[in-house]
Amino acid sequence: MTQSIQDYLAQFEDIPGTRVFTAARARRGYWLNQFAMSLMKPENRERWKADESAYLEDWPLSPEQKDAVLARDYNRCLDLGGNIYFLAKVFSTDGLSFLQAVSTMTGMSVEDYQAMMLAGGRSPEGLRSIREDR
Amino acid sequence: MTQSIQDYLAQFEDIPGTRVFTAARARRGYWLNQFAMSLMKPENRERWKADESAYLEDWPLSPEQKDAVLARDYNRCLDLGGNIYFLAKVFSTDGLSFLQAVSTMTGMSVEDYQAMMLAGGRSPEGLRSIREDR
Amino acid sequence: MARITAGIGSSHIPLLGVASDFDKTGEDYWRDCFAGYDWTKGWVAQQRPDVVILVYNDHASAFDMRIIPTFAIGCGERFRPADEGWGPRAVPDVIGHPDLAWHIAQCLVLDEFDMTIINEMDVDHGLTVPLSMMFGKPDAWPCRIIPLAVNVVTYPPPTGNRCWLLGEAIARAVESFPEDINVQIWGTGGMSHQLQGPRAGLINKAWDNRFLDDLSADPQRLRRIPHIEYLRETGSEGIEMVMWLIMRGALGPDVRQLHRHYHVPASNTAVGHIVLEKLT
Amino acid sequence: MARITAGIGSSHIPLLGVASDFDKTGEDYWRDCFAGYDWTKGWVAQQRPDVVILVYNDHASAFDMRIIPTFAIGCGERFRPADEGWGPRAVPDVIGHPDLAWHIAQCLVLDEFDMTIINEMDVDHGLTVPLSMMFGKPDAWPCRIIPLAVNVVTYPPPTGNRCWLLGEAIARAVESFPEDINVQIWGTGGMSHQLQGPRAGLINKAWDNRFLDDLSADPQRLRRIPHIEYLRETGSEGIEMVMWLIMRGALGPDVRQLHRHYHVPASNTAVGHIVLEKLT
Ligand SMILES: [Fe+3]
Ligand SMILES: [Fe+3]
Repeated sequence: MTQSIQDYLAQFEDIPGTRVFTAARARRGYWLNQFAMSLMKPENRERWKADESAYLEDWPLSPEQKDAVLARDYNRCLDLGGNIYFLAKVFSTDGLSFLQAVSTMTGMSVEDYQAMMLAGGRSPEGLRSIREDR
Repeated sequence: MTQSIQDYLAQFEDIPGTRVFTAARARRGYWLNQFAMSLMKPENRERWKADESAYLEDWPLSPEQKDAVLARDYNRCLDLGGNIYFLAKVFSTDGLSFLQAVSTMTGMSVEDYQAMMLAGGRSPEGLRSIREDR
Repeated sequence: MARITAGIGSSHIPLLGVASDFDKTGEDYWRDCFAGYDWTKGWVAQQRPDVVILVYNDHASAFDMRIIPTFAIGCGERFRPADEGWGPRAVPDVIGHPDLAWHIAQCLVLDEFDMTIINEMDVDHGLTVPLSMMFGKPDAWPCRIIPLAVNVVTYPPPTGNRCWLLGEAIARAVESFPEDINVQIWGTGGMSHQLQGPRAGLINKAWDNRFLDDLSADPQRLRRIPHIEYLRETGSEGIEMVMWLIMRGALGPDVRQLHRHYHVPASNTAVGHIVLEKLT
Repeated sequence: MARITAGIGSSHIPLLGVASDFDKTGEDYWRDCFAGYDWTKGWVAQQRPDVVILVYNDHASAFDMRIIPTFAIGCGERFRPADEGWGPRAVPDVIGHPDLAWHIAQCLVLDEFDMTIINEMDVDHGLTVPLSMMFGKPDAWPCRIIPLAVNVVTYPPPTGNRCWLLGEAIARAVESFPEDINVQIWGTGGMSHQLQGPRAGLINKAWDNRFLDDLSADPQRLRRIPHIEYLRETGSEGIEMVMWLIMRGALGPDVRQLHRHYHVPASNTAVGHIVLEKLT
């Protein structure tokens, strides 16, 4: 191993607007992600749609995690250890596409976000490194 | 890889009285082993004890595999792809110890087998290689 | 003797599967994107591979947080499309090739790769979308498929170098399989995309195209790209491109690019694909 | 800085657990076998390791044929004793050390070991019997335990060399963990035994004792023992001894043997254990 794990992980905090799914996040979000995964089963999706709060009672999520899920605040979910591929089970159950759900994290309207993508997407310029401002 | 997988696997057939749990055996015995594994659950053990043949109907075992299990013919189970750690669920459910179950494969009475173990076990002399007779 | 004859790198964006399944590929949004695969569809149909080793990642479908294998090889007879939250895709089941898969798995462990062997799992869009892109909508997929699932979700994923070495080892394993069959290896995922946070929607055409260039021009450079570069330059989900290096490592030192296509966007993502012929 | 200070190699025979659980250790059959562990019990109690990395194999308990990981590291908070067909052992739950376990897991993947990360699993006699032998019957195990499960059931298991290299990588990972804790590593399984077929009951005292000798005298020889030699010389289940090489690899080039014990039989098996101090 040429690089220490500490150095390896520290780099990830230098990327603007990005939460890398590290062990620390995976541990924090364990039950948040496992809850989301449960929505892969049709019968669970029905129970979830019928009463979201009641459904969440079966899962040891923190109050902040529960609030973030109920509010569909995906940036907050990520901060609390959620991973987008797990959270996708929540927004898919809502009938949202990846594009629709992802746009909610950008502060842009879905139309503006869609237009940005059609125009070639978001440039990496200035979004590579916080420290180096590039 | 310094050795071909073919040479690696061929060696195993040269050991007297031994079935190495190779991929070929693992594939042949897949459902035999999965059936045995199901006996790790107490409720399944009860159903199995109540009617062994009925229990086996739920599992896609070959007729030979079913017969071998019902007869507790462990050598035959091994020939048909069983692995001893999976089959252990069967003999443990019967209340047999590893020593009791294993002795049934040797052609010795459990007393003679136990006595052999107390006397230091079976010597490897002559049991290392069929081809080299050593 | 089995031989790996060619490799494909391709995006595996879920919405491409939706467009295919619901016959939207003629719509304005999709026309260019799907047209770029026409050449490849024709080529694959003519090549008639017997087996495709399909390198992909599971997106929280077969594996949840309880178990995270770095490299998992599917040795089962059949794999069903996963229900990813909106019901399983209406595509054929994936028929495996247990003889070759177990052969490869055994060789890889002897070769000191710490494989996880999988006999039963469902396969998600990471695996089924490339099949749709290359084969269209047949009643059954025209060849056997060996799923090779790589963890690129929970950090760290395997290094690019490790992926490359795994590819080399897979090639050795295939070459030692006694049947005379034509094997392709596909690496999937990418290209640049980020599906999270304020930086979502990031696309880096220049970086992606240099990556496509160097699959034939300078593959040794690709092998040494650190994870942080994928993250900074191609978005948080661009890391999936490490899986292309398993494909590239399996093709040996020299390849010829037969076809290449790059299109932005599909959903949040840059679609890219490349067809590489192995030169002996 | 965390440090690995010592290693133990030990059999993990299920019947030893039964003898402990049902207080049979004073019976004639068991007296010498358990007495051999008395020194080690005292030594471990005085060493007070904070964490034990416990290398063992699952015997069709947590893993069935659906999924077979070569190297799986337990990163969870807690692991319960498995029901192996006669109810779970009445021993304490195993309390993990997720901070250190995840640290090691991350380091190992960066170091190009293809680990499977496990967050939830039950642990069988392979893990709980060594705890009983070293710690007796406390209300709670006196330290944290990181389970490291190795496939030695479905062939091929990892090579001895790969096990050794994993041990070396674990040592590097532990040394880079910032807390000042005392870590031991235990390798378990063996010694000679065969649990199947007409050759069942095979015991090879000479081979086992040479193996014990060479853990300090010539460990490089052990690293190169091929699987076929374990099978021919020590019975089909003697292959478990490859797991001792992970322990030995983690201790570095020089060790001092502090204690050693060998007894035949326990059930079908030769019981052996050894305590090795790491010399810097
Ligand atoms: Fe993907
Ligand atoms: Fe064991």
